[in-house]
This record gives sequence, structure tokens and C-alpha cells, in this order.
Amino acid sequence: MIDVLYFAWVRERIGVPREQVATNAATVAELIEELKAREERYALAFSDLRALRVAVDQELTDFDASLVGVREVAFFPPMTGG
Amino acid sequence: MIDVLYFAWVRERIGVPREQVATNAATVAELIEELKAREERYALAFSDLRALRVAVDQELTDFDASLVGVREVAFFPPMTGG
Amino acid sequence: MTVRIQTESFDAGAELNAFTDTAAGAGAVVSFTGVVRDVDGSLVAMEIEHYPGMTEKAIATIVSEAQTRWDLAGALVIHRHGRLTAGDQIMMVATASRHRVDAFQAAEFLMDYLKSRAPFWKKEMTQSGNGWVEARDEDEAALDRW
Amino acid sequence: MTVRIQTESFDAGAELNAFTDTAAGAGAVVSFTGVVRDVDGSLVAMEIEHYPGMTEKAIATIVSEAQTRWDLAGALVIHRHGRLTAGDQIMMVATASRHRVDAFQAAEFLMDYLKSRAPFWKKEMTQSGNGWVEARDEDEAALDRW
Repeated sequence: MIDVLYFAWVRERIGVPREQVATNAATVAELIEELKAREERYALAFSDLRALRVAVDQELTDFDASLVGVREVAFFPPMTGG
Repeated sequence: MIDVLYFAWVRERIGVPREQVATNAATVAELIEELKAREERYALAFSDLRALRVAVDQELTDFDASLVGVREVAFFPPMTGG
Repeated sequence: MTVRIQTESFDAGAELNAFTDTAAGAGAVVSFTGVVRDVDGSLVAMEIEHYPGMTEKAIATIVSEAQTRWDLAGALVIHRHGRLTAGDQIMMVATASRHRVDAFQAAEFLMDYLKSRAPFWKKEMTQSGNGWVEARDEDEAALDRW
Repeated sequence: MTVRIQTESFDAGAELNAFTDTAAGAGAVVSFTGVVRDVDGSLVAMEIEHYPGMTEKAIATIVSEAQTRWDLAGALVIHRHGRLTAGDQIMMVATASRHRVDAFQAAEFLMDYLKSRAPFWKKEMTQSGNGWVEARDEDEAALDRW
């Protein structure tokens, strides 16, 4: 089980801020494919990966990052702090 | 008559912060030559012009600046504000 | 270094004075304060969302990087989240150094990285609707200079 | 713009807050504060001499130039003269703009020009003697980037 978190419009499209996901996905990209296959709201949220960023265990990374030993994956748009 | 002002170590070497000078010098450089010829303390203060800056009527300028119509000339070392 | 993530407002002047006191002897102190702007008079509120846990880690990493690159006597980051309105202070950064160039550069570096690498997202509620503030290409490009 | 040349101390935090209030709507406020440093523990006092009349004109010219170059909602310069001791605030600059880059650049520009083009001279009184602070080549060179 991996905690999957969503922020900003990704959260709004998927409808929840976080959920636990049972997955055997080896990478973030595989996890995204699994989620997209589940329901339309995921397919919509993940339709353009260029508009998304991902953090694995609270570190910004790439979509090909491994999920081995990972507790938490977060998806969100580019950040707008400051 | 021109008001001549001195600041920082130039003031200390010449011994006064300002004085009125009767001069027919056409340029700052000529005024400096006149002052150097007066007394040793002027010769000392003006011995290395690279270490000096000049303002004419409160505007930073060069030693070849004209003194026509000028009320005030100031000599000082490079500034150290901020 | 001090990093605070909070919903409460803060007094930038009081923070600057307290920071300057702790960094005594530094000589040069630079601060940046970000204020909610109401560009066309239609802003009702700004909601700032963040990623608790990652926010603190990301900012600590950014501040550590600044401390490696410049000779800093101290660094302060305060960033609010939650609901703000026009004129509210969103965040502030302060840096102290013996050298003014170091203090300036470190503050600019912190701002550039906070903009694009700290997990905050701004949503604007306006009279004509709500929308997430989009990241600007120039903010991403600003990272290239470091 | 506000320019103040004074012997009295000032409260940088209170000045920052007042400045931010007047520049409301700007979004980005940058401040720089310079503090008297006692590098080796021997500083008794620092005397700052200036050229009344020219100082105000030179700073007004520098601030006007900054306003021409950047999109500023406001600019503040406070510079003290007279006798100061370690830890005293010497001067401060603040800039406000809609754009953080403009606020930062204008503040750095003001500092670089105040260093080398505003008629102030610092003398340090130390336990081992007194001496005028010498202008540094790097401060003069800093002007070339503008």
C-alpha cells in the first residue's frame, strides 16, 4: 500500500486529497497508468503529464522514479510559492 | 571668489573644512596648481590626484572641468557610503 | 536558520528587527516581503495550499544550499498558507552576511527556489470566478542562473 | 521616493512596515540594512562625514535613475552620519515593485551607487588608532554591471 496525495487542481479533479493505493507498479509512470485505467477522473487528471510534477517520499523526482520501498507519492501542478 | 570645500583626509591635511579662494584659474586642474604653490599642506593633500575626486557645484566631475560661473568646488577621497 | 510555515499573519518589521539582532555582526541584511496583489480590483481572496512535511524539507534543503554557496550569518523564511486577502503579507525571506553581495544573492536565490521548488499552490478567488495561479516560464527559467 | 539623511538612529522594522504600507499593491518589497561591524573587536566608534547639499542631490539622482530603469512603486533611502558604534544601523534602502526581480535589482543598484557615488566617508576609531575606510576596487567595479 502506498499513500497517494494530490494537490491543487489535481486534488480537485480526483476529488480527494489522499488515498491508499494497493499497487504492484514498479515506477511512478506505471502507477499513473494503473490509476488512469481505473476511472475517468484519473484519466482526466493525468491526461497531460507535462502539466504535472511528482514527489516520491516528499522529494521532487521524475515519472520514471522507482516505487520500491516507497511510502508516499504526491502529484501536483508546477509550484507557485513565494 | 570660489568656495573650496575639503572632506575626510583632504580636510584633515589642509586643516580647514572650507575656505574662500580668490582665483582666476579656468579649470579645476589650474586651481589645484595654484593651491599646491601656496603652502606645503596643499602640496601634500594634492600630491596624488588619482587618490582624489572633485565635485563642482555639487556634481562629481573631472579635473579638467571649467570653473566659469562656478560657486563651489569640493575635493575628497573616493566615497565610502552604504 | 529559521523556517516557519504558518496560517497566521506576521509583522515583517518586527521579524526583520529580531532577525537583525540574531545576526548581529553581519553588517548586511537583506529582506524580501511578498504581498497579495489585487491586479484588477476583483480579488476576493487567495487560498494557498501546501504539502505539509515536504514543504519544511524542501525549504530546509533550499536554505542549506544557500548557506553552502554564500557566506551567511543567518537566514529566515516565513511562508503562510490558508486564506489571504489583498494587501496581506504572504511570505518573507531575510539573509544576513558580512558582504552585501552575498546577502542579496542568497535572498534572490531563496526567492527563486521558493517560487518553483517549494510545494505551495495559489488559488485566486475573484468576482468573475476562481482559478489556480499558473507557474510562469520565467520563474522556472530564473533557476538557470544559479 | 523618500530620502532621509540624519544623525539619529532609526527603526528598520518600523521603516519597512511604513514603506510597505505606502507601496501597497506592489507585491514585492526588498530592503537592505547596513550595520556597523566590529571585525576584530577593536572598534571604538565609526564617524561618518558627508557633504550636505551634494548628498541629497546625489542620492536623488541615483533614485531617479533607478526609477527610470525599473518598474518601481516606491523607493526609500535612509543614511546616517555622525558618530556610530558597533551594531548601530548605518543606513537602509527599500524598494517596492510588482516584480520581485525589479525590486531586487533596484535595491542592489541603489546600494552599489550609494557605496561609491554618494558623498559619505567613514572613519574608524579603533583601539590601535584611527583611519579612513578606503574605497574598495570591487565596489567601483560593481558599477560596471549596470
